[in-house]
Amino acid sequence: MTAVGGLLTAFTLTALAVVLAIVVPARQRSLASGGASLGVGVAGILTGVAAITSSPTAVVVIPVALPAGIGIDPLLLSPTPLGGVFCVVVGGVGAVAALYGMGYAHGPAASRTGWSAFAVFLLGMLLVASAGDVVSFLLGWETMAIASTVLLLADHAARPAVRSAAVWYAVMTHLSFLSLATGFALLASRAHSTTFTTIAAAHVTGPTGIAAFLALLLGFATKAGLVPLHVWLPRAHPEAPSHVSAVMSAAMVKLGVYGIIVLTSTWLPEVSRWFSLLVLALGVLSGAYGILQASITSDLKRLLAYSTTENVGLAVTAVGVGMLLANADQGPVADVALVAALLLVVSHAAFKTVLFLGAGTILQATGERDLDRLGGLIRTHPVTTWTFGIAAMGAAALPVTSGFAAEWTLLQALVHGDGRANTTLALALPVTLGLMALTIGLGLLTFVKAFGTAFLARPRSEAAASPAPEFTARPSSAARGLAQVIGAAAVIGLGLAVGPVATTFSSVLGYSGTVTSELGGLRLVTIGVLDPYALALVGLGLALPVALLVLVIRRRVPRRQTDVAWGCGGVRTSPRMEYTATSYAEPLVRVFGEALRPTRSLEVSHLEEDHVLENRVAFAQEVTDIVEDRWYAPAASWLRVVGDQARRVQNGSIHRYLGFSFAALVLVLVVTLS
Amino acid sequence: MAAMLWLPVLVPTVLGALVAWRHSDAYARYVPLVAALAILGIGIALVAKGQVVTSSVLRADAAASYVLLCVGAVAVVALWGGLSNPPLGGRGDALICAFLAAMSLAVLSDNLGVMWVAVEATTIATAFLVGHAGTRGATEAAWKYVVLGSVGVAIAFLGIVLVYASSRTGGSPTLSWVALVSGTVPLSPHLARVGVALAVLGFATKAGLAPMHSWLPDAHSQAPAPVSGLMSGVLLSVAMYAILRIQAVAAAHIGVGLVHGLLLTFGLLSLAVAAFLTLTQKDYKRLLAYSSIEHMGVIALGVGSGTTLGLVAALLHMLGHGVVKAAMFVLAGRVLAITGSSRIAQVKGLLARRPDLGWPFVAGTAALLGFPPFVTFFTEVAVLIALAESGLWWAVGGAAALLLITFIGIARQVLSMTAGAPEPQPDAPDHPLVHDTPSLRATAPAAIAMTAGAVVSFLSLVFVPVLGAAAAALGVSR
Amino acid sequence: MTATLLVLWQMVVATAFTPLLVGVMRQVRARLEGRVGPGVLQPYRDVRKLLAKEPLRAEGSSLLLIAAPLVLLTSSLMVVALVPLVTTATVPAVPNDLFVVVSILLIGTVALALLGLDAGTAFGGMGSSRHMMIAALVEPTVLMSVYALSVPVGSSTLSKIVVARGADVSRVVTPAGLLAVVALVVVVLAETGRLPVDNPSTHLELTMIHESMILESAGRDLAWLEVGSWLRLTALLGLVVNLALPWGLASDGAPIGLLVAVAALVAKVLVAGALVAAAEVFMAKVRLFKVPELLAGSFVLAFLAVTASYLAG
Amino acid sequence: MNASLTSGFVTTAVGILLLTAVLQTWRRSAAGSVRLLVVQGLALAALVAALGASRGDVELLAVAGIIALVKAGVLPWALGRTATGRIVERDNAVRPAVGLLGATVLTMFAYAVSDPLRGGDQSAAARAIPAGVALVLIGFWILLTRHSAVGQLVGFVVLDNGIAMVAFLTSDGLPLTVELGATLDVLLVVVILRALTTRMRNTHGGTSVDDLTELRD
Repeated sequence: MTAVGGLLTAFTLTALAVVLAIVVPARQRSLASGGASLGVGVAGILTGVAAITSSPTAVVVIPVALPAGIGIDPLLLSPTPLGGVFCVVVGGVGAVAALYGMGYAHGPAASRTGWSAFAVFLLGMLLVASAGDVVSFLLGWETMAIASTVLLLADHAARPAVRSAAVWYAVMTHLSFLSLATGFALLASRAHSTTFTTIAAAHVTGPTGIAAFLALLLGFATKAGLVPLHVWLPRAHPEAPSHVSAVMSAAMVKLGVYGIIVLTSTWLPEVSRWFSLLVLALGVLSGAYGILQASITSDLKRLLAYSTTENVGLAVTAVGVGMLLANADQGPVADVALVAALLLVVSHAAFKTVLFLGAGTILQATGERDLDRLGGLIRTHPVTTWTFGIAAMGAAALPVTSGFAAEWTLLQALVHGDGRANTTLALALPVTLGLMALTIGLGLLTFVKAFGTAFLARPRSEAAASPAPEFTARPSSAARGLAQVIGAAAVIGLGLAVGPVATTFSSVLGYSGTVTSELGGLRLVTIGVLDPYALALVGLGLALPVALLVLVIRRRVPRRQTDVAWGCGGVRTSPRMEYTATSYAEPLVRVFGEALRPTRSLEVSHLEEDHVLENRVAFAQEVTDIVEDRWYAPAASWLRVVGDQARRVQNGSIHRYLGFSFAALVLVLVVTLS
Repeated sequence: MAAMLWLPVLVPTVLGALVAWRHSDAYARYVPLVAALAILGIGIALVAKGQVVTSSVLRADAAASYVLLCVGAVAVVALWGGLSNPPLGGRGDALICAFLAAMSLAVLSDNLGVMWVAVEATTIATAFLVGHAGTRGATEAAWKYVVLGSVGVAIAFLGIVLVYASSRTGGSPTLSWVALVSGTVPLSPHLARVGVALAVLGFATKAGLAPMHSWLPDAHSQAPAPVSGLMSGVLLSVAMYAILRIQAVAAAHIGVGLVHGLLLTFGLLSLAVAAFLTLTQKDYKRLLAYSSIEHMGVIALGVGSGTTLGLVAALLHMLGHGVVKAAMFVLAGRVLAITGSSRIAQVKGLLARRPDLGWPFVAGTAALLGFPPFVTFFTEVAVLIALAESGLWWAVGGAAALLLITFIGIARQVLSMTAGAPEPQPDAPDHPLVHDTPSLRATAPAAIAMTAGAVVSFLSLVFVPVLGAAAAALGVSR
Repeated sequence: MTATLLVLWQMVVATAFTPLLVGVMRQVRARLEGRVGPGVLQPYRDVRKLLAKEPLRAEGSSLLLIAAPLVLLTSSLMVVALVPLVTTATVPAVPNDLFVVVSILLIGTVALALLGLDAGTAFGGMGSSRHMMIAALVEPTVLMSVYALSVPVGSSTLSKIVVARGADVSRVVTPAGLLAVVALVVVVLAETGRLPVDNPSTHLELTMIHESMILESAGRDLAWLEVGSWLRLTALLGLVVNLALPWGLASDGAPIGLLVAVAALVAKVLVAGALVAAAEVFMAKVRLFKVPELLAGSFVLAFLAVTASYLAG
Repeated sequence: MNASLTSGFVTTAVGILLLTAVLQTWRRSAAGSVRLLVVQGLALAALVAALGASRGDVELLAVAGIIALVKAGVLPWALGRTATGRIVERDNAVRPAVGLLGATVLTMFAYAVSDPLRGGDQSAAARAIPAGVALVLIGFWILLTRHSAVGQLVGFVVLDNGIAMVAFLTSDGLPLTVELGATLDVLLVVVILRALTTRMRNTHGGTSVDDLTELRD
């Protein structure tokens, strides 16, 4: 099954999915079209695997009405090994989400447009990952954009917030498209071709190269959701149906990282040497800011969206560290950093999918997204609890999960970069390590909060108290559970099989020898070894005697009484007294006060007859995204003002319009006749 | 075969006369559509034939037959869609037929003078169509349309006169495009320069390029839906086609630096006008009109970039944009019919209330915003690459920024109309001319137009040779 | 194979010795406060009592009440096994890499925090939230200080660092080394819930952090939690002590070496424990929102250690 | 017709044309403007006739006849009813001084700019080309300054006369078909504008162009 075969199957299955979505009646539509989308995902995986294992000679040419050769080369799809990795990521996430969607999609998400857009969305991402030239890359990019915008608009009738989120998303995505188009146009003009291989061979430098680099970086950073340009992410992902936001968070955002990796390593390597600190700063800032916002929000899907910004930030940090070390020509360690970037990408894809699918099940069961109103779901939703728990461990980078292996590799690269050689490294590496450690710590807190308040203790609202059952009679709910289990298995699997996965990535990136695998474990050549199997064995080895000890003691003291929890002596422990997500994050809001700028309002209303006695005290605190308040809100209002001013130009007087024409005539006469 | 050339001009005129005479009977409404189908048929035949066909004044080379095809296609979409709008009456249908005849003559004429007369005739034919509604707004729009349009085209006439005068130095002055382009007729450089510049300036007014664009929003928003669809879709492109003819003459004699300079400035100005005036636009028909200005700006930039790629992209953009814009105006007409007001604020939850109108409207907007699979995506990317190719990096940056602002404006307005829950909206005004109920027959034209807009971008077998020949015919140097 | 046996030996010794360390610390503190004190072996008696007592379950809490203590205990046992206390030898495939050790510690912290949340009381939630905040703020300092120590050695494996520091005395007294050790001391105090960050012996609801999480546990659950926490105290204290005075650790299976290593460990850790206990008598608990400043200070120390080790070479 | 006589005729005709155009910017009443238009039409016809006579080109003479018929006959008839009709429309235009000043400035600009158009030919016709350009600019200026519908119409006709003048001066007039087409188009535009004026009176109750400002953003 060559890459070309995979891509062609993907095309045909997408067409089939669209046809099924339109033709099949509503009841079976999710199963039929979802199955076809699942097929597209699997085709993506096969394409990726084929691209990784063998360098494809054959290409898929997309017929386009514009004649080739006069400035635009023929559109061809020939995934590079690196593209293949992202095809696998997209395919895998797409397949799992489609499987989940078959049981989950309801209402507008399961409409004709919902399912056809989902299949086209997967195809668009595959196109981007396997594009061989500028126009097909942009074609994939925009197909992905339009399909995801349509999917985002699924619940537009239900909630007004969906529309504003869709507008923000569409505008930011178009900003990314236009900056990419500009960057690529400049690049193609210097390389005199739009095919990536020729562009890479042209080694473009000079001012056009720098302008192209910055435009392309802006485009990819916007899609990746790096900090100054992340504003659309926490708005769009919560509003989309859960299986769609899973694909958006786990796969679509990664294509921004793919762009940054390809941009810095193959398209403009010389120019990007100057900007390695910029890329590093973008990554570190996104990591820290993303997880800080995630740790204090109480909306589950918004928390997961911000954690996507954090994980993408970590991946871009890894790329930045790789570039920095390569500049200081510490080759092997730089290779490790880039391998870490790919590991971070793949691991985040795995656990973020499961987290969003879990959030989807919670939303469907209780209709609640706000963690402050959830709780006690461990009793009614065992499968979701286990899968969400494993994925949360992955997100918090605890041992034997994919997150741990990825972050371990990046930390090794950071620690083993020799800073004695030049001062920039001596300062940049420790600062990066410090901020990254803080990010990991806050990530821990965020996911303990998310898992703890959502699943443990007693339900904090009626909706959470009587959730819909996890598995109904219909087979589709089994599909949902199966998707979550597969995702969780992937998180653990990637954690355990980190050796073979890392060696594939190092071969994909073209490094040899720096990363080798030993019976599943990972040996970084000059650094050290991580063997998750051995770690797990040691852990089990110690757990067994403890378990035996417990069994022995249990026989002697069997009874376990259930009693009321401690309530300072009284029986006053109602679920409302439990700690909620907001209160859990209260210490952080205080500690990081100046970074978050919480808005607090305190109204004290006194009694009429006596100004001392207070009648009522109302306290409200709200933490908003300061990047949005400081930059985007003024920009939006500025645009509105400019719009109103500009419309005054067309004030209806025919004399003004004739004046325009007259001025143009006079100007032309002066220009041509003088 | 040569006689066939006269059909696109004669058939509409004869049918127009017939309708004007017996406008009472029932199927008078279908006559303009028949004329449009005739033009489309002949356009396809000419394009398929691939050779240059001439007969006395008319000449159809590759470019002319392609543009005729565009005229036919857009006319069919607009008029077939227009059937579901309130009827225009005998006089209106006759005028539309005259309009189609004038456009065909303008496209096919080899003589620049005759081309000018035909373009002026389009203004005359559409004057009363714009003012058809008879309301205060329609009269005002018609007045401005005629005055500004005629003044602009008069300047173009001055340009053509000077070009004719410049050809006198070679003994036998001529206005025949073939002679002028073949280089056998030497042109005195000064006169030719002024003539070409003024002609481009004049036709730019008819093409709706800024700063001579002010008539377009009023005319296209007040005219009945099929008429504004026709004007926005293809009349602007015919004017741009005239500019391409003039540019070919300039390329043969005095070089295209001046023409491209003008087109680039007009193009960027049009993008700027469209960008800033759609940001907080209150009326959705005017929004579509400004989007036409934006797309003509993109076409001007494509031609102004001076590369073959730019020209090919511009030609393809004419077809892609024309077909979609005509369908959009037809839809806007029907939305106006059911909501009674053309204010954006009055239209809420179109997707939920009338999905048969909402989804084509959203699809059309996606096409206008340059999303794949519509052809506007490929052409806009090609124009950006063409501009970068000829080193105009500032134009690339400027165009990208302005396209973004236009996107913000249009996306926000259209989503405010289509998305969201449908409040209990008082249904159509108490006396709807045509009670608009969702019917396949009414939705078919827009749906077919959108699919055509998408399919065209992938028909490489058909369009690559046609566009290549058209670009060669227009004789772009690089 | 010997390495595994050494590690097992180290774990057994440490587990046996831990209650003694806690007993000594409490006894020193009692004596300094003028109290007789329950005697050095009291912790052993406490554990035996708890194992016999009847476990309770809070209404509405889940299986976590049983699982979390076991996870904490297992992770503490692993940390004790990995950290170079008695021997610098490690299990072949599992080097005691800094990040691996820290993550295993974090598993224990997460288990404890989830236990606090599971009970569904305000105290558990409050303790868990504060505990996680401190763990999050401590993380940078831990990584940074050991990073400072690993720069001269070129590897982040703790045994290699201890061996390298032991071999070359000058490296112990370099400014980078000293700064890093001081930062690590603050970290240990914060991580194990000692004064000035958290008062181990208090039961005042608003001030306790560690105690409030295990409020709902009783019987054998409480026993596992207590032993788990004590083991973490031994492991971290032993690590700091071995980094500060990296001598006396057995690197191979020689029996005499082992005995000397055990003696050295017991001596060093008991002295350090006593010092900590003595210091606690004279310190008051720092207000919760002053703790971040304390940790920020230690982070700056660690950062200076890193730059010092880089620039001073 | 010998050279001196034709150049005499041409210069006088051009003089009249320029004079009538400038006067248009000054006279405000609609009736006065129409009368000036008639004079201008006849002067243009005379100019073409003179050129035709000097070159002995019968076709040109025929064209002159047509121009006389259209410009002096049909046009005023079309405009007549509104101008001399019931209401004499005072044009609330900009002060006459500004109109005159503008016209003079534009004439000077035209003369300064259009040297290259002459192309070194020193004949009377060639020397008159700048006047043609001036007429075009003044026509535009009238459009800019007059605020009544008829005023705008007058401006448009003056503009067209200017273009026709440039056409005949720079070459012996365009091929007959194009010439006829152009004149017919101009005539039709005037008829349409006239119809729109009457409709404007019904809808806007007056033919002042300043009422036409409802369609704005």
